[in-house]
Amino acid sequence: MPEIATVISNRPIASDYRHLILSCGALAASARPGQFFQLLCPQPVGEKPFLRRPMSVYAVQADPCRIEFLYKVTGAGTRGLATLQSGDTIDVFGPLGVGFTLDRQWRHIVVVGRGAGLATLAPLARAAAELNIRVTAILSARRPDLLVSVDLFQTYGADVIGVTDAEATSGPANVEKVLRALIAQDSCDAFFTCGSARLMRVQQRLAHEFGIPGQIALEQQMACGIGLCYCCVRDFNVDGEIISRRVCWDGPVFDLAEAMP
Amino acid sequence: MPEIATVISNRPIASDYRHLILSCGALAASARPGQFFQLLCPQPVGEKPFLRRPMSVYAVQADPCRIEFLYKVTGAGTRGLATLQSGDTIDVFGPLGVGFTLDRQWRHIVVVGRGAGLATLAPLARAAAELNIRVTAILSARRPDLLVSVDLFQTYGADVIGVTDAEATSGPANVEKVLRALIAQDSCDAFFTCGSARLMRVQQRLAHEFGIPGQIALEQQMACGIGLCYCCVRDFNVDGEIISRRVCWDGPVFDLAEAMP
Amino acid sequence: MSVDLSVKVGSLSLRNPVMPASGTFAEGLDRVIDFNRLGALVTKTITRELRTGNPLPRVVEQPDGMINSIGIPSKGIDHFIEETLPLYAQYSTPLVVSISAPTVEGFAYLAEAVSVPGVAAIEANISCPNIEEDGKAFAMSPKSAARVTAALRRATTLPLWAKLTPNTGDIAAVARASEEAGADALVVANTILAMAVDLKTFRPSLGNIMGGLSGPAVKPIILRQVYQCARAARIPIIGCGGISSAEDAVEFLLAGATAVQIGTASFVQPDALLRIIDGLAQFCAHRDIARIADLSGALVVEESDEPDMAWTEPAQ
Amino acid sequence: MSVDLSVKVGSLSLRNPVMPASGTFAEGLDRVIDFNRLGALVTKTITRELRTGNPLPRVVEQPDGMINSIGIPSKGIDHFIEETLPLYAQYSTPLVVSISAPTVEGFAYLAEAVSVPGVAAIEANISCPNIEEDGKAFAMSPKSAARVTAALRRATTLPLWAKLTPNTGDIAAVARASEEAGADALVVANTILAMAVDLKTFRPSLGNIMGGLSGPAVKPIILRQVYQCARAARIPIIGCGGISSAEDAVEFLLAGATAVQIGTASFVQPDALLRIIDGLAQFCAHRDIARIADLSGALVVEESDEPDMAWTEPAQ
Ligand SMILES: Cc1cc2nc3c(=O)[nH]c(=O)nc-3n(C[C@H](O)[C@H](O)[C@H](O)COP(=O)(O)OP(=O)(O)OC[C@H]3O[C@@H](n4cnc5c(N)ncnc54)[C@H](O)[C@@H]3O)c2cc1C
Ligand SMILES: Cc1cc2nc3c(=O)[nH]c(=O)nc-3n(C[C@H](O)[C@H](O)[C@H](O)COP(=O)(O)OP(=O)(O)OC[C@H]3O[C@@H](n4cnc5c(N)ncnc54)[C@H](O)[C@@H]3O)c2cc1C
Ligand SMILES: Cc1cc2nc3c(=O)[nH]c(=O)nc-3n(C[C@H](O)[C@H](O)[C@H](O)COP(=O)(O)O)c2cc1C
Ligand SMILES: Cc1cc2nc3c(=O)[nH]c(=O)nc-3n(C[C@H](O)[C@H](O)[C@H](O)COP(=O)(O)O)c2cc1C
Ligand code: FES
Ligand code: FES
Repeated sequence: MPEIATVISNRPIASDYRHLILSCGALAASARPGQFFQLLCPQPVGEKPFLRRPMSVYAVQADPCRIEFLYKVTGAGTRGLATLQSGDTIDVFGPLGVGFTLDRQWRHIVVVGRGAGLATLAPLARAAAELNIRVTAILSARRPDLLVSVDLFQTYGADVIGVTDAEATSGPANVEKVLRALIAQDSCDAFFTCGSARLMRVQQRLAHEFGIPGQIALEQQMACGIGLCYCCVRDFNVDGEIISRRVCWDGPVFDLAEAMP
Repeated sequence: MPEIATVISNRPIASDYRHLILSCGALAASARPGQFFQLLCPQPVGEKPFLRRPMSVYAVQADPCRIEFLYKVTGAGTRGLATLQSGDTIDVFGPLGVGFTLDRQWRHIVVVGRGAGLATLAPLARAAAELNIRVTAILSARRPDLLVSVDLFQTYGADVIGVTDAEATSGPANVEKVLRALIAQDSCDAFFTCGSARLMRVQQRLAHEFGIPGQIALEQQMACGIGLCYCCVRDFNVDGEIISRRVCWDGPVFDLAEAMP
Repeated sequence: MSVDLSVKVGSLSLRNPVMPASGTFAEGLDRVIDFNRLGALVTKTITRELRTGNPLPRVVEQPDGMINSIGIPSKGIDHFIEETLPLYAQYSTPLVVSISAPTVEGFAYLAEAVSVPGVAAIEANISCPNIEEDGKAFAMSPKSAARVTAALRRATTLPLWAKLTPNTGDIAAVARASEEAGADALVVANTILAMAVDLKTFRPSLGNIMGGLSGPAVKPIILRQVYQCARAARIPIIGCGGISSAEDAVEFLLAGATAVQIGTASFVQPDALLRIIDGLAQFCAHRDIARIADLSGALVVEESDEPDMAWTEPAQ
Repeated sequence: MSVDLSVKVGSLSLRNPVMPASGTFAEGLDRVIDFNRLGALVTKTITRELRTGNPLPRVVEQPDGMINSIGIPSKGIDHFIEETLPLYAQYSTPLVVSISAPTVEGFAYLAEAVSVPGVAAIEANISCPNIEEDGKAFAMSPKSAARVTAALRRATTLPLWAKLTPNTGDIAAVARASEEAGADALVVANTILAMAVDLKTFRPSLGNIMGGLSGPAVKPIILRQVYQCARAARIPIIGCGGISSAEDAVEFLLAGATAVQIGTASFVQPDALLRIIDGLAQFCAHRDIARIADLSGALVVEESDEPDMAWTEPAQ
């Protein structure tokens, strides 16, 4: 059910990124990593974001209940979000969709994310820590200052490897080298990824080569967010057959092997 | 030309009435009594006043340039105006239309207004004072606390006679008695009126009976405010012929004798 | 004051006049609202065959609405009968099944196929292209609307609703033709054909170039069409287009609708249907209106209000 | 970078593609903007006879536009020729005169009457009721649009623009018919028939019950019609409907318009015409587009983007 949450803070953290913390009800605060909310964004001056905007949960907290988002200001909706001040209210609808799943058997997972995708992956670090699963996070961005969720990963004990365009370390070749090293030292029971089709392909190849399972959080424009409208479909390759699925309802987290760019 | 003015203050003054003071340019501050502005109202929550709203000038001041409005909160547009806080900006377009004219020969005029119409008539008191014309103002409202511009009339030396529904003094019969008394004592060289069709008819009758000139400020819904759209027309009786005129362009101030309810 | 919200759409009694619009409703909404509170349930349009729908992007936002070119992805009639229909058995609310086909024969086939227990009425989405008429939608002309409606009428004994397109030049004539051919009610209307251009790429914003506009932006246009249809036809009208509040719904009822469908509003506010039902009850209660059915067609129109045909009597 | 904003609408050269829409422009606007900066000036529609226009209220606001039922108050053709026309002699900007009549003969008479020095082009507002066709607007059908356009063509040698109605079911066919009958350009389009209800009184919000919707709400619909007409006809299209920014205007140009008209936006922002002209120059300058004429029809449409006619090849 949609609920009216109250803004605790909404601070800029890097370039166009902001960190929004809301006081909310128990249902919202029960969101699992990979799930998302549909946010009814305030209207920035002269613009009218009509539809809700999907945002992954970045962190949750119980008692008092809190839900956090980390977002990049890109268009009308996120510009509207950026106007929120503490004490303001916002209509949030969630948690929605199917999040990540962690297998208790795993000892070490590898998380590969880029851009705003880092926000989606961050809460995995905490969930993994709770199951005593070690996390290596390969975080990619244009510049080092855009590696936005490094802190949160580190808080939960993840090993963070930052790669950036500016340092010429973010290319698929280098990331593949890093991943192969992790696989070689038996530190990769599963892949988790979000935010880059190029990096997805690298992992799909390695996952296939080494028989490693994987999950990917996908983005797609949404209208309803709850499976009604079929505007958020993507194609998946299921054993050679192309199947269309709704990102909001069947995902946003999908089997890495079946994802298509 | 439209200009961006800055809010100095926007205080509630009585029940649904508010007094808005703006810092503006010299053109806006040159507005004459009876002229109006088209205000681009901010959007109150959940509503979108699309068209500008016409508002009479309530007072002006030069050096620093100020323009003032006195408005009643009735719908989306005025609810939007009510959200303005000092320091905010608002897009104002004016002065527009034909205002009141004062004849230097007159020694004593009578002003009869009701409701928000009082705001329209108030600046006449100052203009009359500058020409040494005495003013008797018969101000009508539902309740005494809604007699909103009494102060401004009195500041400029007008004799104010308040009549209200609550006191059962505002009926046409009583107002006619008061007017006849003023005419009898030769204190009515011209009528000025705004805001009540019933009171208009009383004055039209007396104006005709005693050959007294008169002017009336009329309201009509507007879109453009500058004579383009013909949505603000009203009928006028010009020597027995019914003529349609644009309130924004040919008025809003018209010859009392020709006005029709 | 307790308000009687029930209405009758032909022979079908609804507990209130509020239902979802086809294509904006699915089983998953039951996580948000109680289906047993709705006037009716309306399925996404189903087709005989499997269909994948249109290329992406399928939606572009507008300041007061959205344009969609979802198309009609469908798992086909068999999947519907076997998998989807049983899911609705648990609700007491009448289920309306929306169907569509590119030929008269295809429509009739589907109508017969969905005339099974558990289906309370058929909504024929005749706003889709008719391949026998050069791809023009059936509801674009009175003639083809009548032809398909008559075939549907023969194919089923269930209440038959015809969903009209707002893109025709004479919706009143289409309404009349559908009534005469046997429709029990009219849904007025579907989305309005529209377009947007992406100024970053100089391409159409939708993969399909054009799509259907819905949401508040279309309300004044569809309201006019409801008024025209209600005057042209005697069968009940179900208003659909841009309704997002109880007040909007009342405008439609006054203009002549018996019930309303809510589409895009549910995307913005997932519990919009319930808010509108509650709002209607309040609206009536505040005004001492005992039965919501009394609002239908209660618009006060005076002689002098009749549309100006001054052209026919030019002034001298 | 200096951008060449000039465009040609048939034989008529305009200094830029931006002009007012008929009925939203009059002499008084010269207090706000310099008429010599505009692409063209377009008068309110004039008629042969004196007309008073429609009953009040004539306007009702919508969240993203307005509905008007002004009608066509007119002081008649003689007043126009004697009083209004001379006022425009002082401007270097081409004057387009909008005319309307309820009969083919009446249209032809007016076209001849306004074919005088000082008039650069005639805009025939054929969106008005045709009394010879049961009150349906001429531009509702290709046939009557062609008939009146042909008569107009015979009556004048001035450039002839036909202003179409968006309320027809097949605007592309009407565009083609008008072109074949001799129109030099098409104005796409007039207002969309709409309605609103006043919930305080349960009456229609307009004295005339129905009126024409304009403003941002209609933009996606009219943009689609501009695209359809530009593909159907070879003569220039002048886009008109809901444009309130330079970006909106660019969408229309890309979709195939050669020029644009601005109506309702001038009510909200009286200097909208100038803001849009300046905005267009900036838009082009930022993207190194040397001539605005190059934007016309420059929409990138790939094969796979063609409207889906999947219905014609049903999946198995
Ligand atoms: C499941 C999911 C989770 C997401 N989580 C995050 C997150 O945690 N942090 C973050 O910064 N961003 C996230 N995004 C992307 C975010 O939804 C978009 O950045 C946002 O919708 C842009 O809206 P806008 O109005 O600012 O931009 P505009 O470009 O003006 O948006 C126009 C339309 O496109 C849609 N849109 C634009 N970009 C995207 C996108 N990348 N994905 C989906 N729809 C888009 C908008 O929702 C809107 O409908 C997520 C997207 C999805 C689908
Ligand atoms: C020349 C002129 C001067 C005015 N001066 C004043 C003034 O000094 N103080 C004041 O309180 N009011 C004044 N008014 C009335 C004021 O314009 C309306 O109260 C205001 O437009 C209401 O807008 P809304 O959105 O709050 O109400 P809504 O009822 O929501 O407005 C809906 C539409 O109706 C129009 N409308 C509603 N009431 C009126 C009205 N009385 N006159 C004209 N249009 C109306 C609105 O402009 C809008 O287009 C004046 C009107 C005119 C024509
Ligand atoms: C995403 C989407 C999908 C739709 N799919 C269908 C459909 O399958 N069949 C149909 O008859 N109408 C369909 N419609 C049209 C709606 O049922 C409705 O007629 C239209 O959206 C107008 O109502 P609204 O403004 O309340 O949304 C769809 C509309 C939307 C927005
Ligand atoms: C108040 C008003 C009066 C109009 N009068 C006329 C008219 O006399 N003749 C005409 O052809 N169109 C008339 N129109 C239609 C406009 O010219 C234009 O086609 C329409 O408003 C759409 O453009 P917009 O959205 O930019 O306003 C009028 C529109 C408005 C709003
Ligand atoms: S956003 Fe509507 S189905 Fe996914
Ligand atoms: S408001 Fe447009 S003519 Fe007066």
